[in-house]
Amino acid sequence: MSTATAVLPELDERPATRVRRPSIGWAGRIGAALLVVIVGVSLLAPLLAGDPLQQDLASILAAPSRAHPLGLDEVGRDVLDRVIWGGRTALSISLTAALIATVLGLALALGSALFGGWVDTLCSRIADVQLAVPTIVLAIVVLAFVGNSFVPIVVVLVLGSWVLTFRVLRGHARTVVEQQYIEAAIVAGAGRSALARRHLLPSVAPLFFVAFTLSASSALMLQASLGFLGLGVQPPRPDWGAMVASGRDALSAAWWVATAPGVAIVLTVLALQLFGDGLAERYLGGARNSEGAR
Amino acid sequence: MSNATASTAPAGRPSGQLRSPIGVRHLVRRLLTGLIAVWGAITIVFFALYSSNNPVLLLVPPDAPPEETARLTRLYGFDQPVPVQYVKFLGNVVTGSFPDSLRYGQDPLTIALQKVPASLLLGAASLVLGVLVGGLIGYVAATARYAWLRRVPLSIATVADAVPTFFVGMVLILVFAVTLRWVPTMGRGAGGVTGMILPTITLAIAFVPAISRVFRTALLEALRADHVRTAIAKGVSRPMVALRHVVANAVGPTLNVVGIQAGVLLGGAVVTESVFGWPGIGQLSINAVQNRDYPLVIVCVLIIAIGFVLINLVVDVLSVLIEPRLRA
Amino acid sequence: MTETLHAATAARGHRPDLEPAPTVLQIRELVVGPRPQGGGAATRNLVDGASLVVHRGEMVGLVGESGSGKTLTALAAADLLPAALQIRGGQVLVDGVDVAPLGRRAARRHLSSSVGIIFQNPTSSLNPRLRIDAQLREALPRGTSRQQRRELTGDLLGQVGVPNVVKTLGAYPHELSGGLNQRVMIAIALARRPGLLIADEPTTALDVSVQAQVLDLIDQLRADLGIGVLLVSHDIGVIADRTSIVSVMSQGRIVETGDTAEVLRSPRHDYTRRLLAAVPQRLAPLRLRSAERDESPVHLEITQARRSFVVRGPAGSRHFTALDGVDLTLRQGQAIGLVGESGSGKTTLARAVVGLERLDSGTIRYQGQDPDELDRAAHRRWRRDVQYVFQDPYSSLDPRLTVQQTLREPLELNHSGLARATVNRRVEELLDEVELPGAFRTRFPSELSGGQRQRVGIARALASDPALIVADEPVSALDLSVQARVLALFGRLRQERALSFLFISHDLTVVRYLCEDLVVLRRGTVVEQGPTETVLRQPAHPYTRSLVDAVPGRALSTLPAPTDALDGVDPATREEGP
Amino acid sequence: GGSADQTTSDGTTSVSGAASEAPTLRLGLTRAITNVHPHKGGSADSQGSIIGSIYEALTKVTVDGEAAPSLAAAWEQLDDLTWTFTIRPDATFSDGTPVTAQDVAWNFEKLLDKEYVGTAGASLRKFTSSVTATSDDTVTFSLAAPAIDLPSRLWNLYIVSPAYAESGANLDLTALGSGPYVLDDLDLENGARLSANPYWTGTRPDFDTVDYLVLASEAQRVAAVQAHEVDIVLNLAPLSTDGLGGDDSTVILEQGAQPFVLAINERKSGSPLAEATVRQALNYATDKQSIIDALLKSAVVPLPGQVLFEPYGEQNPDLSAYPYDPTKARELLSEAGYSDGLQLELDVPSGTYVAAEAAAQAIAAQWAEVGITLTLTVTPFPAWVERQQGDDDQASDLVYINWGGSSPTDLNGKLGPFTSTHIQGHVDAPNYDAFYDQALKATTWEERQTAINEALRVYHDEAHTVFLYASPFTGVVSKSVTWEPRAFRYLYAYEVGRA
Ligand SMILES: Nc1ncnc2c1ncn2[C@@H]1O[C@H](COP(=O)(O)OP(=O)(O)OP(=O)(O)O)[C@@H](O)[C@H]1O
Ligand SMILES: Nc1ncnc2c1ncn2[C@@H]1O[C@H](COP(=O)(O)OP(=O)(O)OP(=O)(O)O)[C@@H](O)[C@H]1O
Ligand SMILES: [Mg+2]
Ligand SMILES: [Mg+2]
Repeated sequence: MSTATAVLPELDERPATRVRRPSIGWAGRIGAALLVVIVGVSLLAPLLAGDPLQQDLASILAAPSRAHPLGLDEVGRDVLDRVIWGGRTALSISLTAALIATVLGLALALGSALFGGWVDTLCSRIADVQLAVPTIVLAIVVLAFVGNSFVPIVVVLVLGSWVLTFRVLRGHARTVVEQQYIEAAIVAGAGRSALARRHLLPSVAPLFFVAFTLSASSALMLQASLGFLGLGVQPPRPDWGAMVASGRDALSAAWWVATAPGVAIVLTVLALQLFGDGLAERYLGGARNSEGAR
Repeated sequence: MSNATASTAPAGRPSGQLRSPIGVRHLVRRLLTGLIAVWGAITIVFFALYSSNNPVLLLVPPDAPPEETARLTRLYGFDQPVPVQYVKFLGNVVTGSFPDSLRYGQDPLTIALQKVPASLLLGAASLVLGVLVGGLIGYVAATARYAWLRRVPLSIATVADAVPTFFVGMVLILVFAVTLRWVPTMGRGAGGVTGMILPTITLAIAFVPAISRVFRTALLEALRADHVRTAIAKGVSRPMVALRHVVANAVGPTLNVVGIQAGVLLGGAVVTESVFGWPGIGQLSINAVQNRDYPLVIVCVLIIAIGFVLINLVVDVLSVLIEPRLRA
Repeated sequence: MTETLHAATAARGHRPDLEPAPTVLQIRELVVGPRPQGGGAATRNLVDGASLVVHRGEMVGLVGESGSGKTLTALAAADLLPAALQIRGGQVLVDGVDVAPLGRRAARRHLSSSVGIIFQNPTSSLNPRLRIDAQLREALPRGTSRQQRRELTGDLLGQVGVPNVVKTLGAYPHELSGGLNQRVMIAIALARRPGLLIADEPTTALDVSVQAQVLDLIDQLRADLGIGVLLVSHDIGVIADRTSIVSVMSQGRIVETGDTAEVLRSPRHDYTRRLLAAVPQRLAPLRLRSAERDESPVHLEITQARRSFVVRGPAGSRHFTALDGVDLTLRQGQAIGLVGESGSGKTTLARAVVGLERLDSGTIRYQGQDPDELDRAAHRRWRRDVQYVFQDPYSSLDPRLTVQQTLREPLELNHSGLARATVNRRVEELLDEVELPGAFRTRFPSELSGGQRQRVGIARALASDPALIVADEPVSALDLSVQARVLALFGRLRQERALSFLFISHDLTVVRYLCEDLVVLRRGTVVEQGPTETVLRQPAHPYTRSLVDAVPGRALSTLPAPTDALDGVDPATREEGP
Repeated sequence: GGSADQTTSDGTTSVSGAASEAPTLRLGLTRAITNVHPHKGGSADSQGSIIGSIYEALTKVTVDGEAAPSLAAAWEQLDDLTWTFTIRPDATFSDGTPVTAQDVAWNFEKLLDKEYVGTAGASLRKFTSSVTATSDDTVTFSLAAPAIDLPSRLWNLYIVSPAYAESGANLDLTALGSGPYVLDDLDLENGARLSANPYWTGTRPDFDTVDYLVLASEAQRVAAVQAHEVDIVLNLAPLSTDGLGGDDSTVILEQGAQPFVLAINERKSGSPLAEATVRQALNYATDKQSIIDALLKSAVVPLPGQVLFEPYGEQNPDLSAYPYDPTKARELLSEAGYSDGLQLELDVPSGTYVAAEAAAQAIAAQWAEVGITLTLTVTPFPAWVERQQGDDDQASDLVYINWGGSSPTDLNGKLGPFTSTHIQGHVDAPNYDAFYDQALKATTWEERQTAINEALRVYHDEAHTVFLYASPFTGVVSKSVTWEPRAFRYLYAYEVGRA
């Protein structure tokens, strides 16, 4: 046995170690914690908060007190109760919309990546169309003319946020499709469905959650804006955007009425964004940081 | 690969001479996809509008007899089948001749176009402000020597990203117009230039976060690029390295995002303009929707969509201008 | 033989008989490590006490495996370490001046006028946004007048042998070839008339023929201008051909330094010996079936294969012909090596053979049949029979699948009736066949080294029990030593299984080892084919000749060949999992 | 000249501090301007105020609600069906041409034309046969039905220069009238700029230039007042006025001229609201007073069981408000077979009426106590109009609305909307319709009042609407100007003086 053969194995490269993914970071953790609190409080609203419709016309716009930590609104309802219940409205609408939007975006992205050609062109054109009209404009038009109840609002939010998922997932799915391991799988005998099942879906799954969180945050923001413009859910059902709008009239006399729901919007959107950014950092090295780069 | 490109490199010309920066065919292709987007946009709006009621009811005076409604419906063509109306409508779009605005009683295009300069002014001002502030934050976040300086401004921008435009506008008005009385509450009237300040800031805040994030990432990428090392090795001075080799190379990706943010800009303009009563196309479109002024709504959406397409076209051309690699 | 070597080294500037020329670079006990981050404990040093001297007019080689710290040493010498790293100890003297105490600005000024540096990837080392002219001007010494600058840039390009100076000045880097860009980089490095040129793998990213030209240029500049050159390379052939002194680096240390010829002839350090053993130039060719070659049935027949691509750019699209009427016949059990410069269409052809690429015209018949015309069952059989091994062991494995999931895929897809236990047994067998321990089953690609990944790739190709393996540069992404082991694996597979091979490589020495026949491709057409030895000894086509001439390591072939370098690679000595 | 008498400042807008020499008067409008067409009517809160400042009608309505001379210096009723109006001799359009009787007749000819775009003539057509110029300065009205209050029915039929109108000018956006101001600049979304009419022969208004600013949301109005960006703004929510006023401005918080009701859709198929008992129950279930006290700062009174009330209307003294009596309401509901409760829908036009959304939510809460579930739909005014003007089944069950005349004697405006034939109404009140018609065509004031009383009684007894309260009349007036508040909310620039 020659010297060469004896030493070869040792040379065979550095020790391989399990590569650790970066964590979601402290900001991501803050977002996650905040989100848990917000979702938890919303879920437990019936236990934590009183009746959000209970009026006390005798003491409208009362300042924050021990009994009403965030004061009373313009018809004497407890602002804290309404903010808590408003969380249910906001989350149920925006999470539903985000879920539908992300699933839709995922389906179209996978279709685009797998079939390419005209399927891809068609989907991308539709996305272009969506981008060319700012969602808020589209939403205003549709809601003003079709009416604003749960379903149209969700539809509008879906229209407004599927493109985000589509673009991110399509970009990612296309790079995956261009990876050699996809070709390797083809050579190994995989058809389209096997490719999607075995390689594409697992690889876009983490991104799906990133897109979901970020879609939820944009849906929530949009939903709040619609509520503010009077195109959200109907009163007296508590809605953060609408609460800000009605509180705005009495802003200088009773700042808490508009501020409390406003802060709730900011915190929730922020929580979703931080969490989403954290996930993105972990799985993508920052999806939003390169938004539009592709 | 590199050999292949080398063989197709343009024939020798002295440096400094102008080359056509972007192919006409490329421009035309972009324009065509843009037109498709515009067509899709107005089609959506058309069907949203026509799936609802008969807008003529608005024009009918309260004590008018039912025949009046029928007469006006015929007059405005709302009695025809939707496909016919749609074809007619597309014809209108192509020829630029729309039915009169229900509210203004005149060509909606003229009315909407009158509002464009105000919107452009606001948009341009906030774009400049947003790009400057966003760029500064991104730059600091990527390069500052102190960790707090790298983090704090970017964190503020991140939080600002979570604040809805209407809330920003509301708080700014309360603080700076009502309480401090530094600037007017409204975007026009006695305010003059000062009236622009709050809407400009509000709108700028809507996209500062995105710009700063992307600029930061692009800068970090540019900083890592091999050619920066070359420049340092050459003995180029620090400021020149930063400017010519780092910042200049980070502008391209950022510009792309500005294009995508155009949608945010236009959408934010709608909210901002109506919060501040800024006499632009955004305010006009909301009012047109609220007044159910169908022709005007369509024209507003058309103009906004075209604006988006044009902004992206400009971004496209600019990218090619500053990014020689994109030239063939 | 020794004489010739000495003559060669003398010509390269080493003058043992004269007073030593002044040193331009002196590295003493250099230690480089990560910058401490927020008070964290000191981490592993990446360069750990390296010493090195470069004299004026001398070319010094720095060789070593990937990750051994060559680049960091070179960067440290020019004070260009990445921000995360710092010099932790030792001294760097450039032109006799210790730069450390100078202070940032003064050090920069000193270094920029006394050190020129060029890097591995010339195109990315140039600013994509600036014309060559602007980038050259920046490199000129401060205080050069406008007029002078205009002249000097042209002169510099002329000096580095750029053919069309005016055109090049006005071009952007992406419009130039890699070779041309590397010349520009050299011009930039020379702009301040430095005494030292650091060249970090200056030719690795370039085509073989271009490689030789660039190295010739550096050598010539060294001789003409009398500058000292530190040439970093992992290519022993390049080092042997070009340098007079060589330092061998391993795991952050310089393990051996000396006269190049001396070191190559009688390596003292273990590591150097191993390095030399893996050099493909020194592998004896496999000779398997030359005798009965012509009688075997035709396995694969390619006739008049044509393929062109539409290349889209902002300025419009144009056609690029990648395959321009290729004919090729592969017989059962034959191994054909496919060589050619970059872009000649090798990969396109290989992909067409396995059905990943469509032809515009022409046919590819496998066992006399066009796969496109097969019925379902036959198509499946074809799919199983023809397998592919990819160049890049990193991107050809799904990072989310473990080794066994990857290997199961073809088994499950192609033999859908297989019992789970059978599948698992087959996976074990496959791992065994490619000399990987069974414990690797549960590893993810990220936990494997490049060579190990490539083995998984080969095992995957073997899983369907193929008859033809198309391998596209399967070893070019690997380190020399790893490359040798994977080549040995291929050799063994050829011996043990009746496999036909279409083996693509830009490295003639690799092909020479594995394939008895050679096809030379150029711009999509076959310019020459025949038995490997014949083609390499007496290339008929000038293009083939230029390819053969450009292969570095001529000096190595004069060394005594360790004929049995790979014959006895023993599966038992394979690495163990942690 | 009718408009010559400048109102003097009363206690509410007394002088305080140095008079502002600001050249421009800034008046806030509450709604975006629809158009400035002289023949399309117009809300007091937007273009109505502008049009009235740049055009003249034959008559005008004084702050006290009397019809007064404007373009017509005098008028005379020749018989039940014939009236003559004499044009003011010095009346001049703002381009310098005199206003002639022919010009006036041309305007009325247009208004009486069924095909004409100007819709303000619709009610005129019901009782007018023709209007002709009988001399250079008189026009003669030939009526189809008696109209004893004809002068007060003409106050908002403005006279535009025929030459200008026929020159192809877009009267929606431009104007040429004979009023004290001319229109310089118009932005329907944001406001208008007016300047003094150089040919105006009446008393010169105090301000040469006037900015009408559209402040379409409560928040905008409040902020504009706080930032001193307007001299007068009306229609603030009573609660918002809390922090306002003080050294430099005066708050108006009074009872307005129009009634708030919940209009009932009685004609929806299968609607429980077809039954009078149910409608009465709704009236009993509504605690008007507590809403007034909480949301309207006690500035108004509950409607006295009718849609007219003193001092702005011919109130029927025999009627009084439905008391708040939830027990009675529940009894009536179970009597009608709805003891298990009732689902109803209430449309609230958004951003239109002060405190409307809050009040609607309060009512929803009150009705919930008698078992009525009230679903609110808040929509922009035009969307609401569209729905309301649709057919019976599509319109909402109930609508929060402020229907009322624009002047004290405007019977058509005050009672018309409550008839069964009104395009926005969906009641089934034939008895009321008949009495209303009698009142319109009455030839004597007594006859007219009797008919009105009967109509109001029927409406009350059959509970054709949910009577709420009088509308609040609110605003803030800067102390640098003088203005005598008009409960009908018209904000004519020429009525504002410098303090
Ligand atoms: N910026 C950095 N931060 C941390 N570690 C680094 C950095 N750059 C390089 N290293 C590590 O330092 C070691 C030496 O790297 P170096 O680039 O000098 O190797 P090399 O000998 O040039 O290898 P190759 O032949 O692959 O270029 C490697 O293990 C590498 O991972
Ligand atoms: N999908 C494609 N689209 C456009 N051009 C392509 C495509 N695939 C290959 N080409 C071009 O065809 C030519 C031949 O490519 P190919 O990859 O076959 O070359 P190669 O001989 O394998 O080169 P290398 O040694 O660099 O791998 C190249 O110029 C390449 O740019
Ligand atoms: Mg290296
Ligand atoms: Mg290749």
